[in-house]
Amino acid sequence: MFFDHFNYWIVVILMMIGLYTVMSRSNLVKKMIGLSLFQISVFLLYISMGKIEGGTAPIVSNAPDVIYSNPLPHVLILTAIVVGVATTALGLALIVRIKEAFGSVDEEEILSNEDNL
Amino acid sequence: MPNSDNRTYWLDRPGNVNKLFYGVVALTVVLAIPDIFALFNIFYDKHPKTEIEEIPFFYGLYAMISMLVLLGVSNSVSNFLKRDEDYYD
Amino acid sequence: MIEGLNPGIILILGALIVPLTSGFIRGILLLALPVLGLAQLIMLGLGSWGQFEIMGMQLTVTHIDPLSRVFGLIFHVAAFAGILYSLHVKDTMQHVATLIYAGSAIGAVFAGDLITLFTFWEITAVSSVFLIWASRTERSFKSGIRYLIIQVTSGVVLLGGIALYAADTGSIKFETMEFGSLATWFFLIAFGIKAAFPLLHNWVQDSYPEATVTGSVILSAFTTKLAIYALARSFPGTDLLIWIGVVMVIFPVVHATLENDLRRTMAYSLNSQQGFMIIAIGIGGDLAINGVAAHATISILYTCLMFMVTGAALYRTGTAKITELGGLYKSMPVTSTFAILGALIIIAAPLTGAFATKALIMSAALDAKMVILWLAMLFGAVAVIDNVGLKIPLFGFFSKDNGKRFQEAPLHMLLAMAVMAGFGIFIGLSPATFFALLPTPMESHTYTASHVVTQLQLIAFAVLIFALALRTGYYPKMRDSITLDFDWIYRKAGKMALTKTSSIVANFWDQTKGFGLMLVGWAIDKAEKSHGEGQAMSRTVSSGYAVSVILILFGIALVVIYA
Amino acid sequence: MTFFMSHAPVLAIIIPLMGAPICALFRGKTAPWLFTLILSGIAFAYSIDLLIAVSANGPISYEIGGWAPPYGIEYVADPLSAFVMVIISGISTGVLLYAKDSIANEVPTSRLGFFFAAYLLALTGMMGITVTGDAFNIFVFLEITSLSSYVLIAMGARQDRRALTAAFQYLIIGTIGATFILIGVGLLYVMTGTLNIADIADKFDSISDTRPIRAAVGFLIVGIAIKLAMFPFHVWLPNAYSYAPNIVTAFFAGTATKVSVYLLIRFIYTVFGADFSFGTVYLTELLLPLGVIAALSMSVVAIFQDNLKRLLAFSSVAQLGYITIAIALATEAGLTAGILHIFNHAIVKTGLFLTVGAMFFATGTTSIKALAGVGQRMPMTSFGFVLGGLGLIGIPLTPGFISKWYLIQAVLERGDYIGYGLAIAILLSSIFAVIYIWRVVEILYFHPSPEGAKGSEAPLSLLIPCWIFILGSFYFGIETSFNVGFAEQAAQFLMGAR
Repeated sequence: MFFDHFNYWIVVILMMIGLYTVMSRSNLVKKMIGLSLFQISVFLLYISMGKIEGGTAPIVSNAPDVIYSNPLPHVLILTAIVVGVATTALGLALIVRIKEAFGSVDEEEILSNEDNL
Repeated sequence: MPNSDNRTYWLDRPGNVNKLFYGVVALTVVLAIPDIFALFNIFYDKHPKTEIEEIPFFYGLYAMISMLVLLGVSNSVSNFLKRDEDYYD
Repeated sequence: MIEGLNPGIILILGALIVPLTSGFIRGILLLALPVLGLAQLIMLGLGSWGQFEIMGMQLTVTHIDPLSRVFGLIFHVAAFAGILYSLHVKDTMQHVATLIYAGSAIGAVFAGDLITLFTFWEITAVSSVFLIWASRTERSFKSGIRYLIIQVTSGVVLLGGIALYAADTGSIKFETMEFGSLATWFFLIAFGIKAAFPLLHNWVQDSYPEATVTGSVILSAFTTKLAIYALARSFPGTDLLIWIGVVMVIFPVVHATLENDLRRTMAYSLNSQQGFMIIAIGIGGDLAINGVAAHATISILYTCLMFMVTGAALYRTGTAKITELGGLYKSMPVTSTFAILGALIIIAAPLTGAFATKALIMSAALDAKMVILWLAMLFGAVAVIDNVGLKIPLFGFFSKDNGKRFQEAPLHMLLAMAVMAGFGIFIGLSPATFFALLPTPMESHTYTASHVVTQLQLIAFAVLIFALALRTGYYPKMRDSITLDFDWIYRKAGKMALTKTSSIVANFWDQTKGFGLMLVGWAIDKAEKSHGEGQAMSRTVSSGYAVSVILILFGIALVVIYA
Repeated sequence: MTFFMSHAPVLAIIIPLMGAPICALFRGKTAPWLFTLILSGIAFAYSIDLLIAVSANGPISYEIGGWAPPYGIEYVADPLSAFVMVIISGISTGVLLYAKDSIANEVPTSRLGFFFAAYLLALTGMMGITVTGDAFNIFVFLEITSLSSYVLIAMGARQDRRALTAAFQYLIIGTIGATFILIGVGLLYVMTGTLNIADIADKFDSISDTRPIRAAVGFLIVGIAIKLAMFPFHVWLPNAYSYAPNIVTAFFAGTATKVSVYLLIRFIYTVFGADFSFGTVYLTELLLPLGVIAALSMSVVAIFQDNLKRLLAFSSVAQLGYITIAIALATEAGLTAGILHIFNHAIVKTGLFLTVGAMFFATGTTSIKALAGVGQRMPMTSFGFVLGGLGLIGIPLTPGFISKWYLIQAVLERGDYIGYGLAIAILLSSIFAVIYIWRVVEILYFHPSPEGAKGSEAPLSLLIPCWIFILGSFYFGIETSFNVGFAEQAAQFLMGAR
């Protein structure tokens, strides 16, 4: 059971690690890392779906009866990866600005700071 | 023109308020006369719509009773209901 | 004139121009608008206009039939006189509010469907509150808030009724309805609030005296009579209304007797007079509905007139309390004359309008063989002789001189009084002319010997007792105080220690109310603790916390979806 | 002209998309703004053309690059998406009319080019979400919108540094939401082998009873609910709206959450189908309580707010509660009410935020206490706010009344106690709305201005667009054939689709 679908289990585990990091860490940089992990787990999910057992890379060849893996999810996930990179970059840029404005990258500290505004 | 008016008004003269009162009494007596006529069915016809109107002086009596009830009730509840002007504030 | 334009809209639109004018021009504009409206009303004649469909419902913006025409006519007269009376006011807000208020009341009268009615209904509520706030005192502000809450509640209930009624019948026509369904109960409560049904009445006595001098004149003319119209239109012949009306006639008179403030006395008396009309609506039938329309007209005339004279006294002396007024007839002879005229109308003396109109309602009751009812109304008629007919002129204007002298009321106020008094007496002199306007044509025998004699008897004997009570000191002493009323329940409950005379019922009431207040207080407290600034529901939470909430909800969603 | 017309669905998206990088090159105060306004106006014109065409001839399908669906990406303009496109581009254009002075006051001139580039991208994304017929494309456009909106919100940092944390928090939560949607789309793809929405919908019934589909439904609903700021997923919204520049708030209040509502309707009614959504997986039972709690609880929160923008933001969450209720009713009447409220709330709330923006422009604050006496100092703006507030409460002659009327009719149509309960909850929430609007009005009008208070009437360049929205809202509250007509058409189309 586990080993049959171990790729999906890895997706789930990675996702949990990512979400847990977002939830539990108050350091904004760590939060961003958690978020990236969460997104990456979804990339893996897509890539896993495209794989067909025994299938080769989807490159046109002249050999008959070749089984190809489905290339579409892989293409899709390229887009998602770009989005993920953009999100991470934007998030990190915001963290830099937050550090400048609040003097901290710790969310708890910033929130207690805000209350005193 | 506050406080500059020293004219004496008719009502201010002593006795005139009494005259007014006796005028009212006289008026009531005059207005009772038609009912007396009506008792003997002369000169004036009441054409009542209900039996109760056939009682002599019904309207006068009822007015008096009503007023007495109203004033009596008012007097009796007055102490209970009256409060200072700023009671609610 | 635009074909079929609801006359009320002329006033409302005109109100929007008022802020752009000033001085003399403004005066002309203000007076011209009701005249224009009246001209529009007369030119339209009877019929329906402005029908269009919206959201699948048939609206009729203007619907004039004989019943609505009577109310529309008197509303225009009252608007004209009220504006004339308030010409000296420099406050733009009051003028605008007056016009919008009067216009929306007129608009509501000519509403052919419930949605239009509701719209104007709410505009009257919102615009009229500004007449109360215009006093610009702390008291009037609070009173205005209470007024607004009650009036808006009436509108909300009306809307609820409309929604149910539309769902029940598929119609939103404003017409005679069979009383009984849940929707009609909603309507009854909504109309009842504005008509000042017993226990729903306190907003009248609470707010009218807090309004400005001119504001109370204008307020007295429209809101309650609009409700009378709405009831007469929708529920004629509903027995329940008879009993509500009886309580309404009798209940306020004691308060009116005890009250020290002239304007509040008027407010109570107005309430009692409303009762006559409610009874007549309950009786139903052509004669009674004629009586409602006729008496509402006269009632507007004399109520406005009395608010005008008491207002003039207030305007000149700064007080409307009996204990502080004295010998006013010496300073303000003309106003005092109008006070007497108004009193004569209100006590239904022969040759005045009320003599003709009250008789319609009384004989409708007798025709229906309701003797007890008739006696109750007769009691109300005697009470009004005491409360308004005698108390206001005598105590307000002819009381013992306290040496203070003031100016006579301004000319435009006197003219306004003359308009009201003139109509009131004209109708009394020539009732047939007026009766021709009523919903159903009828023969009138106003001046029969017996009617004149009995009415005079009623008045004279009441005066006699009044005079005797004064001489013997039996008449309740006027004190600088207020009289508790049912609003005590919602303005004071829980704070007052119960006297030993108060019964277990009152005790129970108090506890229930106290519990209710505690519950409300608790709810507000809880709401503030949980929803207030910086509390759980509105706090800026950390994103980690937010994500946990999301995941928990996701879990719940999955459970639901897999269920 | 035929070229432009026949490519209308894609041109409405491409024009602002292509304009964005160009806009980033512009400098100065006027150029980027004018450029953005023109592009947004063009998109608006195309949307109206589309709506007219769709309403006359039925849905329009457009194949990107000539690749036929289901392999190519298809853009579909049906009554619902065309209607929402008109709302989005219309609000955007209206807000831009107002934007010039307002934004110059809040964002450094050197950044204006970038600001408007991000604005155009946000517009592109939202228009794209509505018009695309491809499930994965939705995700892409969603992220375009989201990323640009994080940037736009963070632009408020010069006024209040908390804009940064608000943007960051929105980024975290928004990314999770978008990723949830991505997972849901992936699962749908696995089960159906297609990404075309119409195609998925066709094949949906045959595989609807499988576990991945149920998981997909869960991920999609929760993901959309996050972007929609449905209670209790709304935590990002109040801060984001409060600290963003005023025109951004006005723009998003009218559009961003509305696009998510569109997505919710699209997935529930078109992809899953009403039978599956409400019969098989009980979405009514899930969404209805959330909607009711939002309408009540968030209105109460709004009562206690000290910041006017925050108050309106919470009010938005409450109003979204109404829409949630309407959608969850699973009837045509409910759906009509929901779609109608998308339009009506958009125009009213944008108008309100614009008046608040004008107050901020003149006084430099949106704290309610500090705005005391503004009624005297800025009569036109304040009166606009009052009229907008009436619309929010739902006084007749305002659009708020129209949608509330439809909503109450729709809940009463249920005919059971839940229906009556919902009607009471809606009325109760309206009363709360009276209270929170009244609280503001009272302070604006009846409290004296603080000593040495700044501010006189806002300039006409701000006032006129405000009043366009306010008067427009009254227009649509009285002459309802446009909004009610198209909402009904869209609802009929969606209910008839399956």
